Amino acid sequence: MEAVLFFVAAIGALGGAIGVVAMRNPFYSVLALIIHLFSLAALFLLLTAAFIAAAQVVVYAGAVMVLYVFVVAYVGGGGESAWEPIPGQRFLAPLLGIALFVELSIAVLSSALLALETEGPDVGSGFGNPAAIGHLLLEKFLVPFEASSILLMLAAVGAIVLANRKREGEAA
Amino acid sequence: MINVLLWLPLAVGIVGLFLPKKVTGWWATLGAVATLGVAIGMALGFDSGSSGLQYTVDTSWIPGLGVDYSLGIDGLNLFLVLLTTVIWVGGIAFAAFREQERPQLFFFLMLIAETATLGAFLAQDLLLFVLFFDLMLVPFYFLFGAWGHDRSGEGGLTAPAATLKMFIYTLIGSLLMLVAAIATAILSAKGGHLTFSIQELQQQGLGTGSQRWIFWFFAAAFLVKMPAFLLHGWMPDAYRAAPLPALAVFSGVLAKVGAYGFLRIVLPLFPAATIEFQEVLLVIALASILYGSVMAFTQTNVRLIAGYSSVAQLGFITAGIFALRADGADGALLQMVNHGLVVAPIFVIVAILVERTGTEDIREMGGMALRAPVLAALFLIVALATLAMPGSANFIGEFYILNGLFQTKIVFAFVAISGVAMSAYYALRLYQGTMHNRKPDGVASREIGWRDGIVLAPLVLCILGLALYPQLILHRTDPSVKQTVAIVTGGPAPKAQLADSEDGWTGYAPLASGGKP
Amino acid sequence: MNFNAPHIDYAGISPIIALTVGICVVLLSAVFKPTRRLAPGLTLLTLVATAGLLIWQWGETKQLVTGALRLDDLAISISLIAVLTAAFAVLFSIREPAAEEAGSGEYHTLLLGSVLGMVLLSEAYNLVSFFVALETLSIPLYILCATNLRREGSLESGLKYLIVGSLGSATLLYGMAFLYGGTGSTGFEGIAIGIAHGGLTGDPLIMIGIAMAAVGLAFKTSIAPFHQWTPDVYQGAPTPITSFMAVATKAAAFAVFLRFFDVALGPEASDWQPALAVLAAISIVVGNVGALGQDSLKRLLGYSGIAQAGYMLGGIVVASESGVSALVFYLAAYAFMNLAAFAVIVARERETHFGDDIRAVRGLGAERPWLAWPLTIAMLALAGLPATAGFIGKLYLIEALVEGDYTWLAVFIAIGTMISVAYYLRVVAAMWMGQEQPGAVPAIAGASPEADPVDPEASRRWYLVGPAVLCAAATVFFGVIPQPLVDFASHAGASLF
Amino acid sequence: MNISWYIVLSSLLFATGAVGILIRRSPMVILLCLELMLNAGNLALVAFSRMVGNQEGQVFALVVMVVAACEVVVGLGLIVAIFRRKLPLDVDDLRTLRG
Amino acid sequence: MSATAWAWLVLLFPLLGSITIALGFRVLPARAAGLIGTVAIGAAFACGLGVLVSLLGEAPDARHHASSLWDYASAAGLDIKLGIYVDPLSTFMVLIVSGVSTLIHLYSFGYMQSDQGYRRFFSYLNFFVFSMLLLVLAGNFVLLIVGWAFVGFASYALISFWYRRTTATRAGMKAFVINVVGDIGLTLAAFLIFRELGTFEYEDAFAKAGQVFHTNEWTITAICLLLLVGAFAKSAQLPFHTWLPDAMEGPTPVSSLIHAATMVTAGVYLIARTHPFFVLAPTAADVAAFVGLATLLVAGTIALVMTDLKRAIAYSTMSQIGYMVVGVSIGAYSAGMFHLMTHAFFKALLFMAAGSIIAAMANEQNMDRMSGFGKAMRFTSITMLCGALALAAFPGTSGFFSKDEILAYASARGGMYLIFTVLGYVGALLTAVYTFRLVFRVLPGKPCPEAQELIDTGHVHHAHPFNPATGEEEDTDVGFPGADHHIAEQSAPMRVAMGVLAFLALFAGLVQVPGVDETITHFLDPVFADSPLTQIVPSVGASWFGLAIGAVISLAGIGIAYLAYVARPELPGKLEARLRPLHTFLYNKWYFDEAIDFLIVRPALAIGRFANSVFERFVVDGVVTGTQGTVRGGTAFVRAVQNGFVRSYALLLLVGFAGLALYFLIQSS
Repeated sequence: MEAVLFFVAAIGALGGAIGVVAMRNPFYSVLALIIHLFSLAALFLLLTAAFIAAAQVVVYAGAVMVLYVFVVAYVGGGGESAWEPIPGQRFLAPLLGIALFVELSIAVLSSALLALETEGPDVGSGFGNPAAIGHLLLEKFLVPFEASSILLMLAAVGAIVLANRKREGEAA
Repeated sequence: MINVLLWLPLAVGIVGLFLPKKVTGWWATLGAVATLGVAIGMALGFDSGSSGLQYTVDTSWIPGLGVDYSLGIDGLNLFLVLLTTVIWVGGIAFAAFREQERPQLFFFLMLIAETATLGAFLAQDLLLFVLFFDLMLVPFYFLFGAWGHDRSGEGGLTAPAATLKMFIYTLIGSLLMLVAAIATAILSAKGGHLTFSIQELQQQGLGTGSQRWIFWFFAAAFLVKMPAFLLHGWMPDAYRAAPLPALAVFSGVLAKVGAYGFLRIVLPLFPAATIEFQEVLLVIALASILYGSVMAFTQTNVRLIAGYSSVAQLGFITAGIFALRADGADGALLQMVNHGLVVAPIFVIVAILVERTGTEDIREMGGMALRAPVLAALFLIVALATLAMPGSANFIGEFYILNGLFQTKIVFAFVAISGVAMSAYYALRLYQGTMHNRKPDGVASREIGWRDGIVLAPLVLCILGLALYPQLILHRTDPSVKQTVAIVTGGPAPKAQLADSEDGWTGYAPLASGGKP
Repeated sequence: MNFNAPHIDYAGISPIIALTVGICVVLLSAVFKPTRRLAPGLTLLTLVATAGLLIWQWGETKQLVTGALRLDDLAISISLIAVLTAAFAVLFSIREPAAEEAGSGEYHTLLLGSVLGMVLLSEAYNLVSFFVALETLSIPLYILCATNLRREGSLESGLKYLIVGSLGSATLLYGMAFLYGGTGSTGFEGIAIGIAHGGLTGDPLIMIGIAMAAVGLAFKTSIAPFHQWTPDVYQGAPTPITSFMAVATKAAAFAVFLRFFDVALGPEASDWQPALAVLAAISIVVGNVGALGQDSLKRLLGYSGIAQAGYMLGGIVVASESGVSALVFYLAAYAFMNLAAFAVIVARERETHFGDDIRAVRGLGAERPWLAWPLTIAMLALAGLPATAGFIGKLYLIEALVEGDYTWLAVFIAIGTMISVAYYLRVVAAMWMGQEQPGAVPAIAGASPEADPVDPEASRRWYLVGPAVLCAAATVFFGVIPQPLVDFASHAGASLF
Repeated sequence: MNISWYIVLSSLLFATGAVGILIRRSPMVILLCLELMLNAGNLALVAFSRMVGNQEGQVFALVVMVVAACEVVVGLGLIVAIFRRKLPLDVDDLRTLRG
Repeated sequence: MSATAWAWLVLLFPLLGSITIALGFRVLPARAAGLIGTVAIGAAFACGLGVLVSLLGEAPDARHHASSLWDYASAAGLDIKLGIYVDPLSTFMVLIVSGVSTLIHLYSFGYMQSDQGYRRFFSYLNFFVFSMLLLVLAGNFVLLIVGWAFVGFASYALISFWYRRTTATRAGMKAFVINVVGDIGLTLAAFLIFRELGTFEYEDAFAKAGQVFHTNEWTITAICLLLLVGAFAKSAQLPFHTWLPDAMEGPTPVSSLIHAATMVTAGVYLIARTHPFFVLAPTAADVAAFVGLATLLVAGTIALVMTDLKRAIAYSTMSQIGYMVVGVSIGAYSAGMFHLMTHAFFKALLFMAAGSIIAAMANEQNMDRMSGFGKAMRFTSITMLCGALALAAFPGTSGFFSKDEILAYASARGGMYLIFTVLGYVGALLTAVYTFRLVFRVLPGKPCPEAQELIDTGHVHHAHPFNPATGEEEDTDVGFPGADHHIAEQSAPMRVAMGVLAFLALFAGLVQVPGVDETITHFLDPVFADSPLTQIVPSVGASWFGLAIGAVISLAGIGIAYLAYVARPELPGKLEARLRPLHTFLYNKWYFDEAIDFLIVRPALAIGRFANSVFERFVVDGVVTGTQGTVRGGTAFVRAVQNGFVRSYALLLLVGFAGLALYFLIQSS
């Protein structure tokens, strides 16, 4: 049962990812990413990370993707020409991708870490539920938590700076 | 006292920056003379008997890195310090008598250069030495580059380009030397107390294995500075570009720092390697002698004749040092002073000649002697000293060098001495070509004015004085030199009066192998 | 379920608090028109306060907020460098078109944000805060690079930096994931213990994690072959930001580089040392070789920065206390040299119509000695010539390297320096010797030569000449009397282990 | 399912994202690919956190989401700015800085 | 006053003279300069006599003193003092040198009167005398080398006295360089001596030599051969002689003083001085003797065909020195020194006469254009005749006794040394012939135009000044040979000098007549007493027999000359035509110059040019350009990779990552 779910989700995630890369039109890429994100959320659930899965769906597939859609709509998602200006890029990129994948997999599979071959220890029901995460966030990871809030604010400021209409940014 | 000697020029230079154009020259000259005065004062107070350091200053500078600010004078550097101060007075005075553009800066740089050079001679801390050794170069980069002759017109390099070449060339050596110096300290500290003090390092000793490569790093720095054969690539361009007053001090003194480095650092710190590579260095020295001489008598540019002759002379000096005998080293030291005393006036005279002939090509000069007998006479004396005319101190220098070489490596001596014959040829060629033969049209044969006179005369007087009494130097260098050489050859540090003892002449033949472990 | 708040050492995090407050204040000041002009002042105030608090904490060594951060002299020294640089950057930004473009308030907010990121990064002691801090540092910079919206180069540099930078951090993150997976801990010490006691030394999982972490950090410190963003971004970004990036980013990144590799990955040292050494050598070569014949001064400094990073990496390679000290010393010296240089570049950029092209400084020696001397000193110091802090820095590094049995890398540094002289002195020659052959006008937005002089008076502005002279003086001072700085650095080094 | 499956999957996703960055030229898509890579990281984190049985990895993943969001925001902001400047939305056409 | 004190004074006066004249070149009136110079040397001669007197006041075997002023260069075991050594030999030389010099100064006082650079001339000349005296008085080898080089320099300065003549400067350079070669020989010898004996002092060295070396050991032989290099270079013996003829570019007084009377005999002095070494190295001694013999003959043959008056005399000088070298090397020390003395007299005289004539010919030195000066210049021709007779060893003249004494000794020593006797007489014949060839060419016959002008007007002929060697016009600023120099007839000082010398040339021989009075032998005996060779003494009878043969030969020679150049003047032409190749061979001086030029000069210059054009550019600069090239290449590459495509940056980044990962995977156990 679980295996089935895993494979379905995995295929979804992978398909989504490939879709993102392959789609000529940015708009479709965004949609592909959304699929990817949802299947990823499923995987998170399988890994008993309920809260993360939820956040994934809400924050990502929700907010962020909406933002994407808006921007794509704003700048108009014209597909890009197939012409490749950088010699060898087309050829090297996939090779490199494969190389990376192989290296990473080797690292994982040849690792002496036995736990990798398990499904992980049985964890209590509370594992990964909002309360647990919340505890960690407000105790152990207070600083990163605060920092990321500031980071969000800075990003917002940045967005304002960059996309601000009032200055003659567009006059040029 | 020694601090005054070292920093006075710099101080004067900084003050000079803020003086009006007119007076800076004189102010600088004054400063140089004052420095000379200090130096002479110290020379008078110098205890000629002892072989140890005198006037020592030793305070910790960067304790964190084990670097000390330690200076001192002994037989090895006493006269080089004097030489430096003398030559600088000459060079600065000569420049002061002429119009310079941006004079404040010019003299400021000249004086920095003096401080740096003195520092290199006085430093008793390995790293301090390296520091000053590198620092010496910087002012000359500006002097040559900014006040030099742009030869891009006649298909040569621009002054900055030529100078850059020199700079990088010499930097190769000195950077490797920096690494080597640090390696020396760390390796010989063996995890213990890290110090760069030359004396202590000498006590600690260094493994033969590491001595090998460190030796070459230092040798590279010094040989480039001299310059020695195959490493002299920077010399022709730089010499052509350089402004003559600066060039006079440059080739008069800076080249010696390299040779001095061998005596001060390489021999005491890397005795085993020194013995191991003695022949190699001698071969380089001989190559420099022969090559320099041959080049010198085919050159037509008067600067380069002098330049290549220096290559040959430094070859002699190196040979003397690496004879690894007290007499050879004594001669080398004496010869450093002599060469400084002759080559500086030569460049001054060249400057004067160029003013009169408007060319640097010896073929377009000549016939100057008739209307300028004094100039001719001075030049003649200098030329004869250059070719080590017996009766000059240079002769004694070369005599000692070659004797040292002869007693250890007779074959090398025979080859080296052929350089003497060649030097006779190119020195006379330089003299005759400018002073004798027909006077080409357009050459203004004019007597030198009192200005140049008072620049040249003292230098020539020094030459004559030493010619009469070279003992003045030998007597004071001998104890320190003996000690240094003894370190290498493993002989006991000999007594000062060994000269008189019956069998003193047998000297100290280098041990077949080993030296210090 | 009870919530027990973590113990917070407010003294320890006071600098961070100060910065945060500052950010808010400056941001608010941007809201109301009358207070807008105050932004630079407020920023400086914040920075001064931060610096003060940092100095107050000097000598402390403690973990903050349940081990998320570690306050020690290394962190403080690096933070000080960052704050100092930021302060100068603020001065350079006065009358900077980019700042007006972006709005002074926002501009300075972002600057402070980046500083905050740096302070956090230099203190980061677990993976999460490490990652967040890194992003807090980078994201504002992405924006700041692009702030000069008028210039295409600025936007381009921003985008390039964003893309490549995110790629770098993604890689880093992935590496962190592996390390976390291998050791089951996010704390640096936890990782170290996990590796050492989990019998994982040399385990592929860990190794690949290290590789990815190395890539991410090497990217931030612009080590070849992860350097390529550097020249472009340096050239494209507004010059004050370039100066800030060139120094502060490097400092902070190196701080965490040190901490992460020497503490968390300490057990694996013998494995990553050679790799990093090779990287260092490559960057030394690439940086110096690439800088030759560059006409854009900013670009030239970018490449030289790559080479310098190579030198500094040596301090990590040896994984020893003296290495850390040497690195910190060099960073401090590097800050002075670069700031002096950039001050002059900013001034000339605004005064002449050559932008940052080398022709902008030709003949400077004669007409503007007060700018020429600092630039000259900066160049000589970068070339590592004696009587400057640069020389002592190199000396310190080489000493550490030789001690750590990496003499060959020391020789590499020597050779690199030799090459570097060629381009550093080219600038000097342009200033004093005026023989510089006019290069082709670089038709690049980074130094758009047709850009009109913004401020003909720039060469007399106190906020440009002052820093230039100050930094040059410091460079010389610490070249002649280095001991204070050496102590500073050795404290930092001692505090890490 | 063994954890290693998840990790291998995540590395596959990581590689895909990398390839995407290398071959796509629209800045938006490149941003998406960055998202892919970060998500791959997240998957790895969560998987590992399951494996080692502590939730730090999950928290980390949460933070990463935030960061990713920030990058997206900034990236999109840049894209808009570029668009406003009437510059082509193609990273290959932004190469005035080189050499 | 002690002998050494006198000796120091001997050195002092010329030096003072030289310096005074040099420094006062602006203030001193010309005459004063000449006066000072002459007086200074006169004083030196007086002090020389002082030395002699105080020596004679002592027991013969106590007649040697060393004295030193200060440590010249004593360090590291070398002990070099500024010291002199006085003994009969050095005294003898001092007397000859200072005596002849005085006369020649007197001569120059008149001769050079109207020359530019009159003061310079006397300053140089005084300096030369000082150097020569230093050479003979030196107490150790280092100082000897110093004197050796000083005379070399003085001769250089005086040869290229008219320094705007390229020929003069070139000749000077040649002389100097060859002399330096000689110095080098001496220096090496000194090193070897120091190495073996540990001292540079004469006395110690000679004392130790006996104990340290056994006969013909290679070291001592080497020492002697190296000494000989020095001696030959200075004394113009084969193959180092080529500079001497060219040296005639100098003013005639110079030729007569340096290149006839004094400097060139230094080699002879050296051999005599170091005879203890040569005694230990008979081989080397024989080498010396044979070289001397060869020189004697070669030079004699060349002198037969030279048409240049001064050069002809120069070659005869070479051959006469050959005799001396033979003498001192085979053991006839006092005979050799005796010949040195007499030769100094008559050869100086001959040059003076020649100078006078050349002045009359207005710088024309070609004998073929001279004739009839017998009538034109009575005094000159008489003195010249005296000199010629002495040179040709006419019975009773000084040359007659001195030359034959050497040959007599040779025959007395017997064995292979008879060769020297025989060939020596052959040389004597040659000598007589070429000497009187000169005489008969110049003096008798119908006066040539210049001579005629002199007879008619009493004024010296003035020609348009040009350099006969190159044909280029003289640069009259500095002066040139015969530039209205004076002739004996018109200048009292010259007449005095020549008169005295003529007298000496004729009668100086009488101080050393075999069996009658052997003053010189007796005086020098203490010096050479230690040499076994002095035991060989030709019997009085044998000596007189030798003298008889000598007389016959010399008369015969003169006869031949008379026959060829007066009785049947066409004869030489015929001979020349008959023996064309031989003549050209001799006329080109046996092609020595060409050989040296080909073997040494050209190669050296060729190497220089190669080094300059090829090596310097391609090797030395090649290193630079090569590295520059690689660096430039690197720059090009880096900047090519930096292509501005963000995606290729990403690519490189990931490639780097892949590489790094690969490394770590390999590392991982």
